[in-house]
Amino acid sequence: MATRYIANTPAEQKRMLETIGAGSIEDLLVAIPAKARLSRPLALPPALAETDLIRHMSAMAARNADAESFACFQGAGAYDHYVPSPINHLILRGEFFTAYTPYQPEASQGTLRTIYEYQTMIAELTGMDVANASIYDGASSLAEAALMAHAVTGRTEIVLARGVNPLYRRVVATYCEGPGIRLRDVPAPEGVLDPEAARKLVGGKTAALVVQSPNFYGCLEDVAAAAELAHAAGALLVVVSDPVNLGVLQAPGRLGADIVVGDGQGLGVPLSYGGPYLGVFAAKSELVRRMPGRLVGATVDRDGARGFVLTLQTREQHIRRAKATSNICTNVALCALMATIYLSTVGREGLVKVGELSTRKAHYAAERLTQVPGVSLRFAQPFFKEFTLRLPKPPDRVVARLAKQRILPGVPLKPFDRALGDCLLVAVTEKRTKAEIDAYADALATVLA
Amino acid sequence: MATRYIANTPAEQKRMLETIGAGSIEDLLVAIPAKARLSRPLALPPALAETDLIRHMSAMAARNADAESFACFQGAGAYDHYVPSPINHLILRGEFFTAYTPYQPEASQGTLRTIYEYQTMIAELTGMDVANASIYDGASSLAEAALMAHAVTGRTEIVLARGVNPLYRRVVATYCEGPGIRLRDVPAPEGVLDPEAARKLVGGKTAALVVQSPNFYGCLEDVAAAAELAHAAGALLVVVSDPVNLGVLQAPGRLGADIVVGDGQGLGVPLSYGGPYLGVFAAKSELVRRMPGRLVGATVDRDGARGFVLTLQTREQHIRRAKATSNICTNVALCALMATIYLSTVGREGLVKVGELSTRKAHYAAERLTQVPGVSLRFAQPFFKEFTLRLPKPPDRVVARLAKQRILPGVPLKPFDRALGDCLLVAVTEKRTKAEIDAYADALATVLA
Amino acid sequence: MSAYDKLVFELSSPGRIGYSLPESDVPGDRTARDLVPAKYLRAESPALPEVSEFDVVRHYSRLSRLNYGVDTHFYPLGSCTMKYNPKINEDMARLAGFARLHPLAAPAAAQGALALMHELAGMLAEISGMDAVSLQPAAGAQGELAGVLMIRAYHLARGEQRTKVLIPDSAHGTNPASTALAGYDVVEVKSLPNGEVDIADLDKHLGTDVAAFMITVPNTLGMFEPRIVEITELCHAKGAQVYMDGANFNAILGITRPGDLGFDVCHFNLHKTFTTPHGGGGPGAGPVGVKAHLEPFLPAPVVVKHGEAYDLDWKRPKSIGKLQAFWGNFGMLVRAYAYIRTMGGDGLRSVSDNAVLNANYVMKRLEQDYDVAVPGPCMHECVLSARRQKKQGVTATDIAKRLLDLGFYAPSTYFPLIVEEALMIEPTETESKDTLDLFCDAMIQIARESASSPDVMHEAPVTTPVRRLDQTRAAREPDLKWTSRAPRG
Amino acid sequence: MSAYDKLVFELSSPGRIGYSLPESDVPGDRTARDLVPAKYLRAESPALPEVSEFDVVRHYSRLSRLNYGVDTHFYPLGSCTMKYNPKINEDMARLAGFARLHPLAAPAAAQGALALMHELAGMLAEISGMDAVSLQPAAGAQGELAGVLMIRAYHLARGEQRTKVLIPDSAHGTNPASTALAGYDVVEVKSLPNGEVDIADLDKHLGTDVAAFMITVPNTLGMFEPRIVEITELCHAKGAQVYMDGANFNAILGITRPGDLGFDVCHFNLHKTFTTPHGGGGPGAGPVGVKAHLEPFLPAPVVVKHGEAYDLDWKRPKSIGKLQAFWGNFGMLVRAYAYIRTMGGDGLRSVSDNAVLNANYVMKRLEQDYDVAVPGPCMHECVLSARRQKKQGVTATDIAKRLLDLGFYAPSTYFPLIVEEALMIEPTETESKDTLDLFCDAMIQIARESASSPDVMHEAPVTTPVRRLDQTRAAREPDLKWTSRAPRG
Ligand SMILES: Cc1ncc(COP(=O)(O)O)c(C=O)c1O
Ligand SMILES: Cc1ncc(COP(=O)(O)O)c(C=O)c1O
Repeated sequence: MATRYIANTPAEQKRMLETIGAGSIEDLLVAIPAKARLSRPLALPPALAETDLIRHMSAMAARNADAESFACFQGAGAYDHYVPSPINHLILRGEFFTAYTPYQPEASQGTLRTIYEYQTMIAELTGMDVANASIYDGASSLAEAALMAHAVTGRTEIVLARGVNPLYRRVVATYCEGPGIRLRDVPAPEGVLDPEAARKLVGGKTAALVVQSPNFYGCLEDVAAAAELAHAAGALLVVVSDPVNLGVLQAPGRLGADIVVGDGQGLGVPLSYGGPYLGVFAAKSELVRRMPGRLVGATVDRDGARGFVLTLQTREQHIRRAKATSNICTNVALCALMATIYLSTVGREGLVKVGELSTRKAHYAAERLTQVPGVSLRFAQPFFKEFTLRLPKPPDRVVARLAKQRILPGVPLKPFDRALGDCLLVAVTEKRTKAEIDAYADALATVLA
Repeated sequence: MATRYIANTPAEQKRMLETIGAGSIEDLLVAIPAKARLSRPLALPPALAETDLIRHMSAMAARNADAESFACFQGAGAYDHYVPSPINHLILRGEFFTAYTPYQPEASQGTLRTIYEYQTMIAELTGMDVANASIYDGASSLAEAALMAHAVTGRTEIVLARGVNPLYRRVVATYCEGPGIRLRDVPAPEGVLDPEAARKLVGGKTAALVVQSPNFYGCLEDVAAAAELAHAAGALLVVVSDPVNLGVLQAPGRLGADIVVGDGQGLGVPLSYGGPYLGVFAAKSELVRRMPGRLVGATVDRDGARGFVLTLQTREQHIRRAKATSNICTNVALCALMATIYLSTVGREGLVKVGELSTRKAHYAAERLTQVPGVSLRFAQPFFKEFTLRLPKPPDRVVARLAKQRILPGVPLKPFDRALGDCLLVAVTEKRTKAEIDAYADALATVLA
Repeated sequence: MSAYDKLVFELSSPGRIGYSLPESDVPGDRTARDLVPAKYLRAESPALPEVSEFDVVRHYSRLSRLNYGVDTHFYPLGSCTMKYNPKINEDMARLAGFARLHPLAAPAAAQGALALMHELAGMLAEISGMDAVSLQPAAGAQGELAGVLMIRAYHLARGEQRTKVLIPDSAHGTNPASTALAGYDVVEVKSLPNGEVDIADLDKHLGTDVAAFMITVPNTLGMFEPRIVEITELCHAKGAQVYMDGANFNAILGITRPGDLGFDVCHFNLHKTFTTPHGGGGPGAGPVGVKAHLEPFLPAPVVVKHGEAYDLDWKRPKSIGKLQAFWGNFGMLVRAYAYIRTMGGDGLRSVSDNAVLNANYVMKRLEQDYDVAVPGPCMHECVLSARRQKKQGVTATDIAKRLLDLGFYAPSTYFPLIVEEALMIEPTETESKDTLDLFCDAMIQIARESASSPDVMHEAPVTTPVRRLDQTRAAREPDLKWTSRAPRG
Repeated sequence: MSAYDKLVFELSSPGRIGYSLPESDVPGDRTARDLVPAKYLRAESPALPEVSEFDVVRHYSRLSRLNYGVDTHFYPLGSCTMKYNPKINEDMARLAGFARLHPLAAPAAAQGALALMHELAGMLAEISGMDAVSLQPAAGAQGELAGVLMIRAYHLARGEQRTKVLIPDSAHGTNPASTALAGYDVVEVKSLPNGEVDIADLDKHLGTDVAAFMITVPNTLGMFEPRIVEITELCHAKGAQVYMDGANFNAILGITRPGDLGFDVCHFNLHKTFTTPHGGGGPGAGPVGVKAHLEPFLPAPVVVKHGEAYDLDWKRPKSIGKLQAFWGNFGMLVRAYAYIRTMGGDGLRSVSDNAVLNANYVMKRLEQDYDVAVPGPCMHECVLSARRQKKQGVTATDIAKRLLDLGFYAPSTYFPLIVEEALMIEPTETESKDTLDLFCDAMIQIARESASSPDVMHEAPVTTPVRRLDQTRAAREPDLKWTSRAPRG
């Protein structure tokens, strides 16, 4: 069975077996009990040659309504932001792409340096002291934050604002199952945290209060007020934040956050039907020894030259095992590299511009769309690049209709909250053009007419 | 004017000007007479941001009927062969992609080694002693061969078989204008060189006889007979050959060729609307000091280690100037790299398979298509992967009609030879599937019905 | 020439730009200050680097050159299956229909993506002999968490309050970590000197409070547990579930299947067995397969097929919930799908045959010069012990560093913990005999040097961009981000 | 670790495969032996390497690491404009509508490609002040050939039999080579000590037998000819055409235009000025622009626009003919188009401003330690002479080699021929002041070392994969291909 991915030829196999002193490869498999052996070939589709594979997979890909062929107004935690062209070229360099966790730092300075840069940039954006090398995605980052708050405070409840992405909340629930942490939800009748309700729920058992801003509905939350509330109860404040917005929006660290998490997908990571994304995790320095995930630190080599290593590893599973701060091992280093290259490329000025363009276009879109008869903003709150519309017809039907005009108008909220069954969540990034927004508004008007 | 491709900031410009002792950049341009200065900005379309550029150029690209979206049976010197996936990834490595001619060999061993490999592979395929590092394309390679034959023999006529690609012939004519070399054409009434006519034209003035096999019409030429004929007259035999066929077809060197040229586009180089392609040039070793283009040779370094350099450079324009064997400087090294990676990847067995599949599918296609009423093979000659059909309706109209079914049925021959106004040249590579061939035959039957 | 030693911040020049963004094309000239109340806004722009696009390209190209990767170096990191990552997989993952598809696309607008997931899950089920597979876990460790939570939910659903999970002392660190995270007490089971599970010790611990036994097959010594079927039967007899850590799946493709061995749950590491790239530490993908009795507990949603249409099924009342916001590391799934479709069943079998052959060849060639942790034949990797070299003053770390100088990445060291001075070598099937011979020659040279000139080992590495690094200083005075005031070195 | 030293042939193992091809899906099992008479067939398969796909990837990845490229190293190779090659251009060139379009697609099926060519030709005409541009030439040298052939055709059409072309002694080698190829006698015109054309000498040669004067602007000493307008007028007065070698166009974008200076023909090097990659030696693209009186002679076919439709016009009876089989190096045209559309007119002007600034900065910083060929200000590049160092026993070559050790590629050396021990430095606008400073520091260090320890120069390079190579041996015993019998070294 010759395939281009296997090196040994029959002749080489023979020579190797001779060296080993075995008659056949079968002889090497003697430890596997006969009754446990698979007695037939695997029933898989036949092998495809490269050209056939391309044809087959291109046909599959063509059955998806992607953001290249469609004008994408979908958000809810994943956004069609601009991806500068160098990113893909640079991450594909084999020395980055095909290396693993930098266990041998002397032969991994490329990876280690990019992670150190990444940690620096994330700390700067979030306004926190330290950031780790990444968690899987925003949701699992939030789950890790909940576990960490539990570990740090010894308390057993996590209070979540209703504005936290409900998909994230589900992941938190999964992770909190084992430790028996209880989740409590603060309603958001006006689209933002209800402070009265929050005050009732946050108390001596509260390990952390979690808010997201802009929240799932697009509304900006009063993070400083939430911080005060949490801290008054001796709880930590965990803020979920989309780092791509932080060129313009205030750093959560400046507003009192103890832990900031979020998804860095907007920082140059492709939409890719939901993953891999980039779990951002940053905290105050006093919490560093309870942080999950890898950390890279600067040090010096034997000759005094600057060098970088994985550090504070005694937090991690490969050393602390059952007592580790987290079970994470493989993370999303390559996505962190994308974000690092992204942030280097857009730079100080570019990230501000991304935010400025997004918010300006989002406000224009909100105005245009709410001019369509029957369409209104669901919440009277300030927003940034995303907002919730109330529609006079079922949103999922609107979505299906607009798809025919190559418009992906947003995310219907019904699956997330029955009370918002008539709502559509609309995201507008800097990539959307006036022409696309106008076409959307016109198409919506037609569909609703 | 800040752009992402220019490094200097205004502050840096200022500091640099201070060092230089100039007040402004204008001060550095004093040598340019005022009356020669452009007194207005260049009238070019406004600068486009990256996302706008992508949108604009994608729209342009979408207006072309490419071999990804269409079943491509076009040939006539450019073919839709399989391009193994590693090629594009490897050529994009910056160390290859952004280097230039390896003038400093110690810092260019990557390029030099790949060229040495390339020369070896081309020599092996063509059956010649030496191959150069590349000429622009097949046509200009042939033109260089004509010049070289002229220089070697001191004779002033080049005799070309009619089966030589007429586009190549035109390029030869352009290059022969200056030296005043006369071109003489041997007819091919039966699709191949007419030996009688050839004998009359090849004589004491003949620098070289040029044949192509398979020729422009797809027919296989008797190269050995042509060699005998040329050599009997003291002329060189130049053979135009498509190297991707040479896994299966006989090496021209074995048939008596003195110079072999051709286009290596089939060896992993994209169709790209006609270029850049890969001018292959190989010759007998006694001719090496008259060869055009760069040559890489093996040698040793100061410590005795193997190393590679540009060699026999006294042939070249930067040394010999007006007396150089050719004016070529920049060549198509990257396309030669593609071919080298291609030939390494398909390897000994794969190149045979490419040829076997192509010829088998071509013969199947010829059978299927000639079953369509009114359609016949124009020439009763053996062919390999390409053949000439005679159609009962104007071929250009057939092409237009089949395009609607996403079939590119071939190249109408009328523009090349009025006598073949009813002919369509059809190429079938290993990439074409039975389904595509059948669909083509069915569509053709419908159009011609 | 000394190695490149810049951080991107050190290239920054105020006002230099690397981005390209259009001017606003919507009416008006309102800025964020006009649209958003000030209290939500940042006062100053963040201190990100200010560099040109070319600065970015050259900087990261240069940084990459400080790394060893599989594409450039033999990378025998045991337990990690550092095999070749096919380039065609990258091309497929970048098709716009996959790479630019939003996760909340209506299922009708994502039929291709859902079909791919459904088919991949089916193929993994066939490969593992499991009844159902969830593609959601982001990596092996998350697969473990999902698996153990399903076991927990299963017991709870049956009204059983089991509190312990048994794990061999040879296990990877994520096994106890994930298990603890799932709320279990972890109990270590001893291994026999030959690395096999001490069945007597296992039996001793197997009480009615034991929810599961979790074991890696082949184990972390590269050996197939010969009594594995006995073990799974024993566990089942005590009402415990059995979990297989599938990190070492590269050894057994088409040869044996966890489902047939009696396992209830197993996870895959697509970034190991199924060629998705390691990316300098991730992302990976850690699908988890289960037997039918655990199927109701799978993470939600589940990709389902109704007639010809694919959908996401959210109505999973017994589900353990979600692990990621969306459906899994889809980009990695595309690559793994491309790989399995390229290999077919015979091809995958051949993968394991050759992975095993290569590991045994290395083991054989090195058995004179190093102590072998367990006598062979091994499976896809072999574990050596440098205990002999240790007596000469040369540790596994020293050997690893010297290998770097000789042009190879290092094996995994000090894992598994039960082997003294462990060197865990996994060559994979994609490496050629020539490469293995060069590596073995280097290892033999090192063994000789350890005897004759141990100082060479202690000095190593000398050819890398930096020499041995001060780990203690890094941990004592953590310097985890760059500041303009205090550049190091 | 010593540098990688394999050729792909040396990795070969009989029977190993790297390709992936489907089995035949057409009926029958006939092979070439059945379909094609034996005399046309090869008896034995060619001796190509037999390696796996991974062998290929690792081998060429490793080989690439033996190179310096612009992406990794400062590459101040004068006259070559080694600027940053934007990555977006690569993405655009790979759009299937461009990369997979057959050249003989009916014009109706290639409107996008033809539109791109038409617009690019128009933009180049505007940039150069020419009336028409052909995109067909494959590189600068072919542009020269085309240009001179058009001049020839022009004279012939007017019934004039001119036989000479005048070229300054400072010209690039392709200028005389292309001119000779076009059938002209080349006559060298002297340069003044300051590198300018000796107008008296020019005038002396300018007889009625002179077809053209060909000159590089700015010249190969990096200087703008201050009397260029006078020169073109003088030539025209004598009935000669004037050709501008546009290799140095990076100096004058938006500042001045050959058309306005009086030139009749000029070529562009898209791989220099317009950021198409150099690819280790090519491909490039060498469009040629002409004034209206030469337009009938342009290479055929010409891209034309009728209403909204684009077409290839083949009816060009006076055309000099074709230069390539098809329409030009289209892939390069796509990249150049993307670049010009990205920059716009202001952007291009800024390119030249900064290219000139950078060159002058380098010249200034080095003028103490090296002799400057001509006093400044220079344009986009500066030429130094190592004649001072030569007296210390250090040549331009030695300096170049030492630069390699210090982490820089070398300037062009020994060009132009009229400068003793020439070092031609072209920094380009894409390099930052920081990089220029590092380079200048290195050059100054070298100047000092030349005085204090010339042996360091003679030994250099010592950090490269190989040391200085034996050129004489290479030329005396040409070894131009690998043979299994006699591997070298
Ligand atoms: C045996 C074993 N189990 C589990 C894991 C954890 O997998 P992941 O890193 O994908 O989370 C690893 C990874 O190295 C492993 O080797
Ligand atoms: C001044 C000058 N003229 C002409 C050329 C020839 O151009 P090309 O290499 O594109 O053929 C060069 C190339 O280096 C050059 O520098």
